[in-house]
Amino acid sequence: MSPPPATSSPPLMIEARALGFTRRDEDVFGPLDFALRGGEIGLIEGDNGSGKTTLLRVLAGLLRPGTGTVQVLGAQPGSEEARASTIIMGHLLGLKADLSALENLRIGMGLYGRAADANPDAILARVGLDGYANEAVRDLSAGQKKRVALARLALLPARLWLLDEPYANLDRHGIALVNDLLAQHAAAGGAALVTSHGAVNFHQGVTCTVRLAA
Amino acid sequence: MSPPPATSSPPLMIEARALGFTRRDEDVFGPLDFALRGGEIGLIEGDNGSGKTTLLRVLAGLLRPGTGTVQVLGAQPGSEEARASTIIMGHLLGLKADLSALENLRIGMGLYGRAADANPDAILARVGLDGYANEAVRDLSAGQKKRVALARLALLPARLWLLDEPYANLDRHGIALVNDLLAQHAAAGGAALVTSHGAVNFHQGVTCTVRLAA
Amino acid sequence: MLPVLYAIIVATLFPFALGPEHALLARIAGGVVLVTVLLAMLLALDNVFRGDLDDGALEQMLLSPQPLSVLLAARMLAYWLVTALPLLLVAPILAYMLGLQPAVQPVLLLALLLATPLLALLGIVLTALTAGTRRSGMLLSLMLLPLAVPIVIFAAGAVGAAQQGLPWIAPLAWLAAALALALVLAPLACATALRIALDT
Amino acid sequence: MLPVLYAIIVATLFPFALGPEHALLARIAGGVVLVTVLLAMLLALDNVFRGDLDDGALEQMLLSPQPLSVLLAARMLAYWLVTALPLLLVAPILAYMLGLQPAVQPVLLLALLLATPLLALLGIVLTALTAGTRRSGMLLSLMLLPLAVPIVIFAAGAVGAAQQGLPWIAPLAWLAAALALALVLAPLACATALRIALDT
Amino acid sequence: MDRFLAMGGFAMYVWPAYAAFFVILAGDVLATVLRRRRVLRELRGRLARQGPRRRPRTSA
Amino acid sequence: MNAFKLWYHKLGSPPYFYVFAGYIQPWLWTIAIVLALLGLYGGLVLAPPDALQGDAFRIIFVHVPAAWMSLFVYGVMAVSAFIAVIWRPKMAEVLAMESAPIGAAFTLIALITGSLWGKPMWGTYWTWDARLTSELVLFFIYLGIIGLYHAFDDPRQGARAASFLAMIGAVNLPIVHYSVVWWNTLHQGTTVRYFGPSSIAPSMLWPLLLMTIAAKFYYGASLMGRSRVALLDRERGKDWVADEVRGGDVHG
Ligand code: HEM
Ligand SMILES: Nc1ncnc2c1ncn2[C@@H]1O[C@H](COP(=O)(O)OP(=O)(O)OP(=O)(O)O)[C@@H](O)[C@H]1O
Ligand SMILES: Nc1ncnc2c1ncn2[C@@H]1O[C@H](COP(=O)(O)OP(=O)(O)OP(=O)(O)O)[C@@H](O)[C@H]1O
Ligand SMILES: [Mg+2]
Ligand SMILES: [Mg+2]
Repeated sequence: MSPPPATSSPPLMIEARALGFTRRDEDVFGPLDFALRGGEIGLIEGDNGSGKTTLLRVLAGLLRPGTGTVQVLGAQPGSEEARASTIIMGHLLGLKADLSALENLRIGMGLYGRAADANPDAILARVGLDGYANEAVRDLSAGQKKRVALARLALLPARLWLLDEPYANLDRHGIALVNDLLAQHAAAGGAALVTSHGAVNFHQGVTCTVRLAA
Repeated sequence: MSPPPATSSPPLMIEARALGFTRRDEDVFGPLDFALRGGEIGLIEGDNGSGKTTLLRVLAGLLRPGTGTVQVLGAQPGSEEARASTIIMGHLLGLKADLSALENLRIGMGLYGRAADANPDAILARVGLDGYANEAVRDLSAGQKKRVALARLALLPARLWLLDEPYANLDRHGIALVNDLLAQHAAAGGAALVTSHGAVNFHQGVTCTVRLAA
Repeated sequence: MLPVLYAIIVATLFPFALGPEHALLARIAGGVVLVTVLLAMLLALDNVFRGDLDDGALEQMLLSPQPLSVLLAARMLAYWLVTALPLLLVAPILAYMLGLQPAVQPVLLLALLLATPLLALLGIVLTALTAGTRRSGMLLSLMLLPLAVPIVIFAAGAVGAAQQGLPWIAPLAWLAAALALALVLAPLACATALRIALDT
Repeated sequence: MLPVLYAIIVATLFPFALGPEHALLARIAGGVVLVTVLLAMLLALDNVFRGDLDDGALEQMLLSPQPLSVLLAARMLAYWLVTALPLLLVAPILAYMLGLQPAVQPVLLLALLLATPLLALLGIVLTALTAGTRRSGMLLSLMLLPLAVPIVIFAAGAVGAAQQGLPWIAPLAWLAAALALALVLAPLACATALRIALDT
Repeated sequence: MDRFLAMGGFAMYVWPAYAAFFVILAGDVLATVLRRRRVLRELRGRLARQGPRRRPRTSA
Repeated sequence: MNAFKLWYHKLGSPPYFYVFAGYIQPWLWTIAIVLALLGLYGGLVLAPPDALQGDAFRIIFVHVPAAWMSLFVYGVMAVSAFIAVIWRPKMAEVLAMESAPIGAAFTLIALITGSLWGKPMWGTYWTWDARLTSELVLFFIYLGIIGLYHAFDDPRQGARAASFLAMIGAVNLPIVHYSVVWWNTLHQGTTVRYFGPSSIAPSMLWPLLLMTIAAKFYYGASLMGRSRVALLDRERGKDWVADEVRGGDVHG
């Protein structure tokens, strides 16, 4: 699966120039330059502790960049405009354990809006959670929880996805599912930045790789 | 790496006969028969939600088996004898976030004892956490936390390891490290039961595979 | 539901600790009910953001395109409806059981009606500030209680005045003014506090 | 450390809520200090197992080869040393601030010295019971407070008797007997409770 | 009859007491009936879906 | 003896108990209702007004049965809880847990009717008398048990944990019962000795006894109904439940 042919130049989703982050005056990741356009999928590679999670949190606006500049959808990360079309999936999935899978999706829609053609039930079926719509998330297995988070991703209208280790805890079907969702998202003009340790069968359409040194 | 040549027959670590588990009278996993001896490494394969975590928790004695029988080191799972030589590493690592890596290892030794030649500092270096001994676990990355848990595993005298997705969140070196630790553990006569989705380069010396149907 | 039970039980402990002397209990009934309701709300408050923080939902909220102050105002309203409203319903019963004069009941109720939303607003701003820390339980009480003191003083002042047959309007008017101010400022302060707590 | 501050602040709220009438405060000082210390311990108690449960450390403890009752006895001792001991140190100060007669101070201290470990033992058994659940905060108060009532009654009985110049040995002797019994039974009960709560 | 209802001037204590007795017990019964309906509805749903619930992929 | 043992074991099996409970439930209901109607007639109509209390004494016919039941149900619950913790039969867990709400209901009734009686007798709805307070504490203990039971995901785990709590809370029973004796001198108008068992007029005694027995049968009936539902819920994977649901015999 390759990125869709660019008719005009697709919009710039992320643009980082000499972006760096320091914590208590220690460099976490060095100066990075990269850009991500609509329809592209970027991969962040790096060993444990090299700063992948930190980078995603900077892009989401949860941490302030240390050095350099970064723009997300033409605005400051974390600004109103940027938040309107960004969604991050981190190590913590942000699901309410006491609520059912369906209720969690509804909360997501309440917060972020809903993609045009999205239907919670259909999406739950797509991620392989047919019979689990009304099960409390607390009672799902690790992989099933991840799938709920993926379903939420597919349901929301965000154009930029920041995914921290989306493949962890998923089985083969789950990994294929993530790649499917990514391909579909890119085909629709969205962009995604994904961290991974490279040990899994990664999505084929990667157009940009950011390497972090440990 | 193949299992060490059995001089006499190595001791039986786990023996399950028609083992099943039901939750609210619904089957979680079907009747299983398998045995694991010292020096062997078993692999539990299954899709998300097929009951891998549940099986490990039954073997550790945290859940009571529903049907069939199971013996761990010749005793009931969870009995004094079984607990003396079993250690489980689950989705929750059991590390105190406010304490440093080293302090967490010390707690582990206080609870479970310490392997003969074990040295916390050396083991932390081995898992790639040289400079992090006095860092609070809260401030480590996801993979670094996992490595602390691996260090604890290597430090303790338990002969049976129950590892739930030990490869998740680890980079290539981390995966090699897990395989190394497993090989060394098996060579020393220990046994391990490992869950995995099979998407990663799994340790070569697997002698027994348990498959769970979703 | 549970904060209510907590308040009932704490209020029940006092007669045990002090002995069932009617005049004494009646004298302190207003104050004990006030303090008890305050403590019950405080306990519940800690769970509001603690849960959201632990499972990452707070981050999702922060990053959503909805204006943060609106989200937080909704959260405050929900919190007040779920914890304070039931407390307001049992407070008169507790006060009766402790022997408060019936004439003072409306004043107590009015004082609570003004004091609880004020506390909720204050508490949520502070909880937002402690959101970045992990040990927020005690810390929150520590920050909230000193700030709650003026609220308690005014509320108790009104109840005490009513118990002695004095005019009790003035302290309640102050509470009402503070509440009006807080209703406007708290959502903004809360949004700011959350940003401060979660940024580096 | 924090429970102490909490107790100080709650005890400080009372003069505000009741008005600074010396005789009245002196009369209720003993009871208020008792209730306050109890509440502070309760708040801290919830964190004892909650944290261990959330990060999986409780499971590690359960599965370790050490006998569970020994581990739990150690946990109880640590809990008492960290929360109750500092509270015992400030309790006389709080009582003094509220105006308790100096002659009653030793009785109050003795009562707390017997009541707090008893509460700690009871509390830990109950916390162990809630270990399998996720929503233990309020539930714990609901379970603990009714069972704590006898402890409060006896402790307050002794203090009250001393305040009136009556003999105060008998209630304290009861507390001491209960404590001796609890010291033997609690670790066993606690281990049983943990097994029940975490088993299937 | 009016005299009976007046309860010698204690009507406002006696009748609420009897009301409390019967209303609370009726609530107990009602709670059971409602719970029974809910449980049966759930069970029928499960049976209608045929087979164990925990097999999403095979049932698709 | 052997027959008894067999019967005991049969009753311990959920499907058998389900059928058994369904069979005796209508009888329990009938007896409870008939006795209650007789008792109400005797108490409200036949019994003459009391010399001291006028008609207010008629509260006794709901207050005392409910107050006694609040203790009796706890006793039954504590015994099944003990069995549930030690020997772990499913039925004991179910009976203990389904008793708790019924006991809480009776306790609440005793509290409400008692305070309604207290106003004309003592001039206040509530005082901190030992009997009253210990009954209030009993109510909280019931609530704690129910709350703990529902805090668990797995009903069996929850039942066992709550049973353990019920055993600990049983220390309150003697306190409630003997409070009037132990604290006799401290508090006013202690209720048990107010009449003295022998001084109750027969016209008052027999309706009281009828109401008391009716309350016991009500407890039995309600417990059977609750247990049947709980069994259906807990044994949802079992064939007998499927048969029961399909068989259409699912009324009442
Ligand atoms: C809220 C107020 C009250 C509560 C909570 C309460 C509670 C109880 C309880 C728990 C019992 C059963 C004691 C036992 O079996 O050991 C009882 C029995 C009784 N109560 Fe009350 N009571 C209250 C008010 C009253 C009042 C105001 C009266 C009448 C003046 C009264 C009259 C009685 C009588 C006659 C009995 C039966 C005594 C016996 O065991 O022979 N109660 N009450
Ligand atoms: N809250 C924190 N406080 C201080 N240091 C931190 C904090 N979080 C992470 N670090 C440190 O910052 C570095 C980068 O961490 P980060 O979580 O970004 O790594 P990562 O690339 O996501 O690793 P992993 O693959 O293990 O998830 C690590 O060395 C880590 O120890
Ligand atoms: N606490 C629970 N209560 C009820 N059901 C549960 C609970 N935990 C797990 N389950 C269910 O039991 C089944 C097996 O779960 P388990 O966690 O063992 O799966 P797993 O094989 O470890 O999956 P994964 O690969 O996603 O970790 C799942 O269908 C899950 O929904
Ligand atoms: Mg990371
Ligand atoms: Mg799992």
